[in-house]
Amino acid sequence: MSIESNSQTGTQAGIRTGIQSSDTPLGRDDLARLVARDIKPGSFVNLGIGQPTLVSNYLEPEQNITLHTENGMLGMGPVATGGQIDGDLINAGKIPVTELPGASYFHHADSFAIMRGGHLDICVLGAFQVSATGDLANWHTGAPDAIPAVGGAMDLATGAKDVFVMMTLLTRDGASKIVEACTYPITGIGCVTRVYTDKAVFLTGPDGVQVRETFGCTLEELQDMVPVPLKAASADGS
Amino acid sequence: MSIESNSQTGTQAGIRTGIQSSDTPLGRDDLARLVARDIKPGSFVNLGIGQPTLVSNYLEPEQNITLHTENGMLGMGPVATGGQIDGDLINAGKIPVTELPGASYFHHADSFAIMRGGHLDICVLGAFQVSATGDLANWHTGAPDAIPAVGGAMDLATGAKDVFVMMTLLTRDGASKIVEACTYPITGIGCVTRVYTDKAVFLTGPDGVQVRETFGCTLEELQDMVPVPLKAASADGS
Amino acid sequence: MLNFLDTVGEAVAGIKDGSTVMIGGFGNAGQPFELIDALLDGGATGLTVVNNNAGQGDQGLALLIKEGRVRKMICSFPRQSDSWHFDEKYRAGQIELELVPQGNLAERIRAAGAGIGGFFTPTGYGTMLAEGKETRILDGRGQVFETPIHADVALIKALTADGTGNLVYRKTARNFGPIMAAAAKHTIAQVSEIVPTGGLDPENIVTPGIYVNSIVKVA
Amino acid sequence: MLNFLDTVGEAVAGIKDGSTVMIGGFGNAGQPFELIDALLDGGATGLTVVNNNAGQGDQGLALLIKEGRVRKMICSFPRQSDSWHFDEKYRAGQIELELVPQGNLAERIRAAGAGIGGFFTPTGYGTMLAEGKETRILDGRGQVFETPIHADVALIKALTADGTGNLVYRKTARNFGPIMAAAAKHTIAQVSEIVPTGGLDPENIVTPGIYVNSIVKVA
Repeated sequence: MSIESNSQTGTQAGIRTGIQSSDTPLGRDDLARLVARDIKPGSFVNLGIGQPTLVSNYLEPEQNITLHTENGMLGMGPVATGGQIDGDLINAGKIPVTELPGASYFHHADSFAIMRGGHLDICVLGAFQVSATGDLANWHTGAPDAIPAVGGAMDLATGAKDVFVMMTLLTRDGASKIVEACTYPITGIGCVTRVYTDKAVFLTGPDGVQVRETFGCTLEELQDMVPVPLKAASADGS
Repeated sequence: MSIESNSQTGTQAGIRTGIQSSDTPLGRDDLARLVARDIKPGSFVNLGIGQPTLVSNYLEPEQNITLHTENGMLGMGPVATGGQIDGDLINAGKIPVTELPGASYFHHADSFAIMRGGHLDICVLGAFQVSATGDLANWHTGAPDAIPAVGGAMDLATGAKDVFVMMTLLTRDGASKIVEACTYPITGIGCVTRVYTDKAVFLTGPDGVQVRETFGCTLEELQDMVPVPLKAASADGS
Repeated sequence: MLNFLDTVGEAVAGIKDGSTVMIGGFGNAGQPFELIDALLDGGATGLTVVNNNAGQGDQGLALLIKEGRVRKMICSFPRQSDSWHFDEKYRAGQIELELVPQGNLAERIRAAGAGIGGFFTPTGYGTMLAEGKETRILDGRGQVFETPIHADVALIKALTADGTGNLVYRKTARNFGPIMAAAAKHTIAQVSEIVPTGGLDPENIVTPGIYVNSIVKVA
Repeated sequence: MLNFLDTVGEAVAGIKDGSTVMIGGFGNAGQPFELIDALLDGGATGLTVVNNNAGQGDQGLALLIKEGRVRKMICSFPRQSDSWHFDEKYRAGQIELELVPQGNLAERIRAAGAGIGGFFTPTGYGTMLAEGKETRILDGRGQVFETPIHADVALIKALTADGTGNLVYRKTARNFGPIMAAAAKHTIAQVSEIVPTGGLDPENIVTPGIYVNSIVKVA
């Protein structure tokens, strides 16, 4: 089932049943497709390493989205293949990528100035946990034997106008990754504005957690999984 | 009498009579020639507005000096004339100039980073006063009705490895511009390393004022004009 | 979103009374005269203007000041032989002046675009222009705390824009353009030429299109 | 003074034990492998190395770490799937780590080159990496005080140099090169090509020659 049909059903389902827009949890690709669809045309976007990079597969040319990669480029194109591969043209995950018309290159301080200066519209990141007030934990498990590595995570978390998180709602042990307060070391305070999970889309912020839509569960079933108070988002809460 | 002959005489005179290297005070052009001669080959130099710009007329190609202009260029060439004049290519005094091979352009923040970051070897500035410890006053008379304007003066004063001042030693009223402490508002603290005047070359710094050479006066006669203790510079004090 | 506009009048139409407006240029080089003229025609007043100077002769920023549209100037070098309109307003107490050393002006504008909350600089330490400001010794030198200068609008002049708003400049006319473009909420660039996307080498872009909102070609 | 050298060995010959060495590159892009190999051959030890990462696989910086030449790493992302040499030294307590968010690393390097004594940044506020650091609220946001990172030497890789030491880079291999060149007392650039002075367009210079001390062409 494609997200297009999901989202059409979703709109109707939203009218019929509230906020349940799919009968089943979303897979990673369907979730990436949903995030891609939600990005406003003309936006400047940074996609974090891992699951968020899938979003680029579903951006439509007519959306006119410009991708930023923090190692020094705007106008990043798809992953390079075959003869396109060039060791001097990589993304933040160190994967060879391509250059689109209108691209530009700049050094690292200028690149992070774009982020820290609030010029990116959206940054999409993975996460270990997100708190009810939008704190993000995604860089460090805090395990005593772990070697810490932060990269650009904190810069991305604090810099973009909107920070979208993509993650499964539950850990392998069934614990909610949306939490009252992060137990992992945090990446940024109150920075997450939206959380895309396999089971629901959440809006986070100072007013608490709202649910925009659910996938394969009702709001009540979702509330049983998540240890913070949830409420349905208002109709214009997208 | 050209400075070349002066300076040759000076060397001999230095042996004969101490530090008197010319029988007469130096004119502005002779002084500019002397400053130019003292700039080490390969240096990066900023010449302030006014008298210091004369120095560029006496730099020899084999010195390989690169001129910086704080409005955004390295590799500035001579003043533009006739068909060379281009309103987009001006120096800090807003005079049309030319571009030499190897030039580069950059924006204002990058340009002042070159200065503030200590990358210029020498900056040559005019002055109202220089104190015994190298404080510089050159931006503001402090008169109650004066409209203050500072431009890049403070950045130049604090940024270059060496700050050379070019000025007449005495005001029109006969007062020394080398003073115990500046009475004009200062531009920078302890920044001046050398003062070129019509009557003498002074080395300034935390250890007080040394005289490298005199023009048309003895050290004793000079001391009568200057209200701070002077001593002859050591032979390697150039 | 990026807009390509047909006239300078449309480009500046959204500038409100009381705005902080950065204007590019050092002297006349890089000064966006046509955009300034349009701002004059548009009637916005009570402006705070950020520029290195305070207008020269009887054109551009000088006219904006003459017409009483500028409440406050933030600049490094207001006094020039031909800055008579500023001089008159200043002596009459009709314009406020925040005098900033040129490099601090540039760095404060850069800080605004780069999201830096403030920084310490040796420039100005111990001088009148640091009076009342926080200081500390860092790297063995006295330094002054300076804060970013943000703006509602930047008016800049570039040489060429491409279809995505990337800009390149010409010689020393580059000066404040790139840092003002990044520091303002809304950046309006007048350019001599517009080329299709892909018409500028990605290695040579000086201002990426992310910093540009409106572009108007001026003959 | 600018020197053109024939071999990477000559280029790194002056690097002393205990130096702070910035090494350009993000991953392998822009990493000056030949200069690092020469540093390895040259024997300098007790180094503090500034790089985004802490070496990958069995080459370049990873080997320098393996051989015990690096006393301390200042970097943002030491842990990678193939960073086994760093991992081993770190777990054995044989290397010190200063972990810096990547943007703060870049801005601190930039600050060193630009003569900024310190700055406030929102990045890292409220996190482990700001523990013990001065903070304040600026522009309505919590911000952390960060200080410049200076270096004795920078080893960088560029595409082309001209006879005055001006440099241009290639695509995302530019990354840390320009800011490290400005932050180090002595900058050594390996390039693929050297062209006569005048062979690079003054509008397109990324690193002006004032920041470059030694250039060596690497085939």
